[in-house]
Amino acid sequence: MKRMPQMFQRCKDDGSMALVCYLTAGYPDLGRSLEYLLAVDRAGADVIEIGVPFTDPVADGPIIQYTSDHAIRTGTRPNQVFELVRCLRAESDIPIVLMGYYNPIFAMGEGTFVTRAAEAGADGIIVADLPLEESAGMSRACRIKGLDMIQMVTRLTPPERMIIIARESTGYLYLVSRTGTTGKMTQIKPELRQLIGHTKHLAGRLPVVVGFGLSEFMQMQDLRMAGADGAIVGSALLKRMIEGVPPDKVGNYVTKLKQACGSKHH
Amino acid sequence: MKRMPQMFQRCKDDGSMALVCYLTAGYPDLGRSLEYLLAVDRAGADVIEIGVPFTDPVADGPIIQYTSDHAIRTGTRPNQVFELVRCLRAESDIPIVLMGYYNPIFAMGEGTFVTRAAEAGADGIIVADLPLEESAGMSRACRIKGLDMIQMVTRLTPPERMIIIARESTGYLYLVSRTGTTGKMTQIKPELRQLIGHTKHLAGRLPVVVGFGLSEFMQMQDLRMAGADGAIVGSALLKRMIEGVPPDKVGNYVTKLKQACGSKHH
Amino acid sequence: MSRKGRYGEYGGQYMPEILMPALQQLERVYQECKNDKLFQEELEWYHKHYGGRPTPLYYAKRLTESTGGAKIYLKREDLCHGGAHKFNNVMGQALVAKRMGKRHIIAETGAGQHGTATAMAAAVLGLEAEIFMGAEDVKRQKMNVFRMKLMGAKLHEVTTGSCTLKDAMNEALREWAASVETTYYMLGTAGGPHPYPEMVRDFQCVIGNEIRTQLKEMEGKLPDLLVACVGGGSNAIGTFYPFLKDKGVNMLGAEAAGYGIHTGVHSATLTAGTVGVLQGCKSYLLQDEDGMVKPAHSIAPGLDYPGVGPEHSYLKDIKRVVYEGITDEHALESFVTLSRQEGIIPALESAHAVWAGVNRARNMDRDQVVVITVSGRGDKDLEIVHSQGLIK
Amino acid sequence: MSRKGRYGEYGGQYMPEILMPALQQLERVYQECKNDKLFQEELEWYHKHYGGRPTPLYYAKRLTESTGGAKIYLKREDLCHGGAHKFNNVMGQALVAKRMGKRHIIAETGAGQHGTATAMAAAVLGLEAEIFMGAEDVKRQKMNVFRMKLMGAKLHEVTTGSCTLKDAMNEALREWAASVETTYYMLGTAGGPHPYPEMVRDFQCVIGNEIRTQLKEMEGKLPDLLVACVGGGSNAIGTFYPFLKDKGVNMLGAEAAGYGIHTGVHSATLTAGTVGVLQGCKSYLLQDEDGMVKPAHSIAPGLDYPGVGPEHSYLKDIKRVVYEGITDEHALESFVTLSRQEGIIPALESAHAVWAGVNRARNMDRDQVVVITVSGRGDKDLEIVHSQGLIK
Ligand SMILES: Cc1ncc(COP(=O)(O)O)c(C=O)c1O
Ligand SMILES: Cc1ncc(COP(=O)(O)O)c(C=O)c1O
Repeated sequence: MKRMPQMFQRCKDDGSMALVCYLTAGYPDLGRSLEYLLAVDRAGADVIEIGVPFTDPVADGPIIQYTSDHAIRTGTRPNQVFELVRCLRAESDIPIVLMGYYNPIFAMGEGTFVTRAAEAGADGIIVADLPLEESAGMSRACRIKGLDMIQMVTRLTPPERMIIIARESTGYLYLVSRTGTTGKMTQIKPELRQLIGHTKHLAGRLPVVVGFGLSEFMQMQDLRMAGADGAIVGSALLKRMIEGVPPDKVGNYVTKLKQACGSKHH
Repeated sequence: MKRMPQMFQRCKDDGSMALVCYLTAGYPDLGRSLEYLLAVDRAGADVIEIGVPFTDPVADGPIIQYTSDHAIRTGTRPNQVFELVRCLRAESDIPIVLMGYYNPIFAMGEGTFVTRAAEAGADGIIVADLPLEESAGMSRACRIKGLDMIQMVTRLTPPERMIIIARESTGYLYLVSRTGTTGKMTQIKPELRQLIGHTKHLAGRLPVVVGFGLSEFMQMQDLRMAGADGAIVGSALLKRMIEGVPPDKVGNYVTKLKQACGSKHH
Repeated sequence: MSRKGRYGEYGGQYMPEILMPALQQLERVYQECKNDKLFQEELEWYHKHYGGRPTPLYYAKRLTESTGGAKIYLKREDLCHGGAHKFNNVMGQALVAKRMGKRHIIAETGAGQHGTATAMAAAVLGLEAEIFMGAEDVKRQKMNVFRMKLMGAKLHEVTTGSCTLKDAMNEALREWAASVETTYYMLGTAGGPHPYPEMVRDFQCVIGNEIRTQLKEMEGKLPDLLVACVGGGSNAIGTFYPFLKDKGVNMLGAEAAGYGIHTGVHSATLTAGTVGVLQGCKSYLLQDEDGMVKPAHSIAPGLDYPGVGPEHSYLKDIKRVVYEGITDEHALESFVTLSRQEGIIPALESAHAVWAGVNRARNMDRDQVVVITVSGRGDKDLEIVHSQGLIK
Repeated sequence: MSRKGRYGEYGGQYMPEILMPALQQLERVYQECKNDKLFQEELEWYHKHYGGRPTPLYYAKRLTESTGGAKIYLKREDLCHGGAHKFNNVMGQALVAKRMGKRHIIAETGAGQHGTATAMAAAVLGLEAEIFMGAEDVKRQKMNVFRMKLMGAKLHEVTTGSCTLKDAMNEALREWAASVETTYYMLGTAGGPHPYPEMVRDFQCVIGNEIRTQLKEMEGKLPDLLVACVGGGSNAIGTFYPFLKDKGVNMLGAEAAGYGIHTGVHSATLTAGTVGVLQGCKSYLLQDEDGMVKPAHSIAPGLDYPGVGPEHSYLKDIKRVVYEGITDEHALESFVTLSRQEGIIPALESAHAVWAGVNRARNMDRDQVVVITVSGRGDKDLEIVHSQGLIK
């Protein structure tokens, strides 16, 4: 069995929710980026999403934009990201998902990009600006190489569309938990609880992972209660990195988050 | 006989050309203005033109504009000008001509202005912005009070118009010697010599006085040779006053100019 | 008009003799132009293809609704090429100059509006323009100076007197006197000596003529009230003149009351001035009892002039037009209101008319129509309004 | 168009899922508007009465004579209300927003042109506008910021990234994602995700449609060459589109070659770019081999963008339109030439088209006709040109 379903199965067995940690590749530089990734992995993350920096990340908030710009300036391009994946893969068996924008993929060629990602040891790909209508090519390339092509849905996605997207998505379904973009916090409100239930229902057996704006421990518990299969934390980690918090301390924070996800080990 | 024709007769007898001196009333102030007028009179001027300051002297050059603005600021209004005339008249029998713009006259009323000018002892009036077409009222008022209403002609005035203007003008005919306005020097060119001859011819018995931009002694002699009955000097005197040249020195300059006009006394 | 170049007692040709032949020549040539179909066609061609005429007559729905009275229409002279009604005048006069064979045009300018318009008209006809501008104004109006130079005009910086408009005008008249045979003097408003008031009025009448046609089409009737701002009076006379004979059409000229008439700091010539003679014509003007001309003030550079065109003096005396002073403050208020409610930033000059017009419209019936001439656009005034600190 | 929202391989809807329902709604409503006579009539009303349309097609006699070749006509979008063709787009979109019941409009702006146009359209329809503008641009473009505020728009100063256009656009898209149900996103050019390129093109086609009618009247024929500048490409597509099927009509798009294509400092997307995906659509763009978008440069603020509308990429590939890079230096030269010879100060953007058009006209026959679209007026660019020190 592949790493992704295994991981979800393990969490299920645990009675916990998967913790998905997002870090921008190459921030603050390639070497330290790897240190942070390893620390997050060791601290208990269940999935690692590695952000592929792009000059114009329209779907991301200021924190991810800042780290992306920084990483680009210090030379992080897709090939460097693959190298990072390779290094992480050498140390760990955690599911690795690349998250980025379409233009660098298009520039390299969808096939080449997916092949290299797979060879480096990635398990899946998310493309923030590639909605259903534009993702046929990437889906096919991923299928050929055995990578998950993870799609997104939001509270504005109509039910019929959500069913189709869930059918197209593999690995998990990425549920954007608020109307805005990444990086801003939000309270878990009754509507979100309903949204998760509704999405779970339409997604069938595909795990539903909730993202955008999460950082509070309380939120994790609420999400688990609402039935989410996973929660994504990104800006909250990057914010600490920007503030200079070292890898082990970021790891501690991840451990606590994972505990809030209901890990048996807490 | 009146002062003006007497003066021209005297010059004729002398074999000289009349020297008309223009000073702005009230420059640098009312008291000193009188001192300069008396000095110029004593130095040999044949006619004194007293400029009535106006805020918008469109027909005058920068020097006269400067002295007018200054005089207005120090309180020189038409009534003060009349007072100045009265003081000068008390000391001298020289023909006095008021030269100004129409608006202050209009403000006082043409009749009142002319009456007061006459009472103060003036002999004539020139209004720089009152062409033939607009001067009927002033002409009438002057005629009633026995003042000369002196009109202007220029090298652009067509012959028929010049004949009419000369007929309307009394005292003398003011020939603008160049196309521009007062205050700039010019060489006496052959065309000016022709213009003077032409004007003399059309003016009949009325004396022709040439003005605007004169200051060189050579010019005076040339004008006399060309047949002019008089020459007007204004900006050249005011320029010296602005430079701080005292009344007696300005007087010396006037004396030299009069000599250049061909006075027997040189 | 009682006699040539007169409007009642107003008007005339109070100019130095040296300029009289030029004025008479201009009068003659202009009369020819007026009656020459080819001239009129050429002017119309430039109106349509170069100037953007006809300018729209715009029903200002939101302004009307927020006012709650008569329907308010705006005559959009702000859409003329160059940004103001000045276009109508300079284009007409430049064609007259060309016909006279005078390739050198001079003009005075204060804030630079008439100067840039003159430079533009000279450029398109291939004439030379020389703009007289006071050194103080040159300093204050850098961008307008640049605009003129860009369009090939020569700048003549005037350093006499107060180094502002009045001195620039004196200097320009001197220059005209010095080169009158080859030079055309382009006057900027319906003032000065005959034939300028008549000629400029005729060239501006395109405003009123268009209003008549356009309103007929839209409302099927004549306006109940016409409103325009009055500096020298050219856009106002152009708006009013074609309707003078229409008894039912009321007219309102908005002058600049500056800080308020009672303060004495204003440009409300007709409302608060007395009759006199300035720069070529008899008319109302701001002067003291000795006939000395008083400085004018308005927040609108184009209204900041102590005189006014003679025909307005006549229309005031015969009560055909009512003139009203609008303060700087009210003009600013309308500047903001029109920008906000209609997305039209009016010239500060025009904002005077807007205030006056809206104020009247408020007390009129809903089936009545007020037409306000927006003489120009306000881009030129942004710095002035900005410095007032109204908008943070 | 091979499939919905596609021009050959170009176009598409490369947007986050969160915005897809809004784009689909927009697409639906826009199709309704397109076929709704009442909508089209209302738009036409605003064109005519508010915007000053039709804008003139002006035969530039002096420019033609000094060039010595084809007859040069200028399409005068500089006379539109607001001073540029932007009017056509914002007015159309604002009416669409109103129809959708969205009273809150957001827009990004760089130098402030699209921001002020948006503020204007919002003002006249009584909608709220919120303009996203980089903090650096806010500092550089004080007067445009003031203009927007004056017309009641809210300024959203963006302090992320380089604090310029790109960051403003990112932030505006974020804001749109956060409030998409109540907010209308007003895109400034014929780019971005479907249906924007199609919708903006349709709104700008009034330019080409008017050229067709006007030239027919004046010359009795179609133009031999159409020329327009290409930033995002809206004024150019509006000029070209109505003639695409007319074989004899050649078309030339003038891009910004900045310091020169060889220097790499330019915005010549079509001439020197490669295919990629940026801000919603597939098109040519300036990028490195890793797909990172490169900064653009042009002396013309409105051309300073690394992408271009997708339809132009298609028209380039099928060779229906030729695209050419014009340097800053040549644009400046035409800026001065047109000002001097015709009294028309063009926008720096438009000056690119003027240079390209005049250059072609020189080698064409005297009975041929070149139409150059003057997309806007140059008053906004005076400071930039002034700082170049060309005119003393
Ligand atoms: C926009 C605008 N409106 C009005 C005026 C006032 O002139 P007039 O009263 O001659 O129309 C000016 C003068 O510069 C102006 O620029
Ligand atoms: C006057 C002017 N022309 C052209 C452009 C370029 O835009 P587009 O290529 O979409 O017409 C702009 C953009 O701001 C502009 O302001």
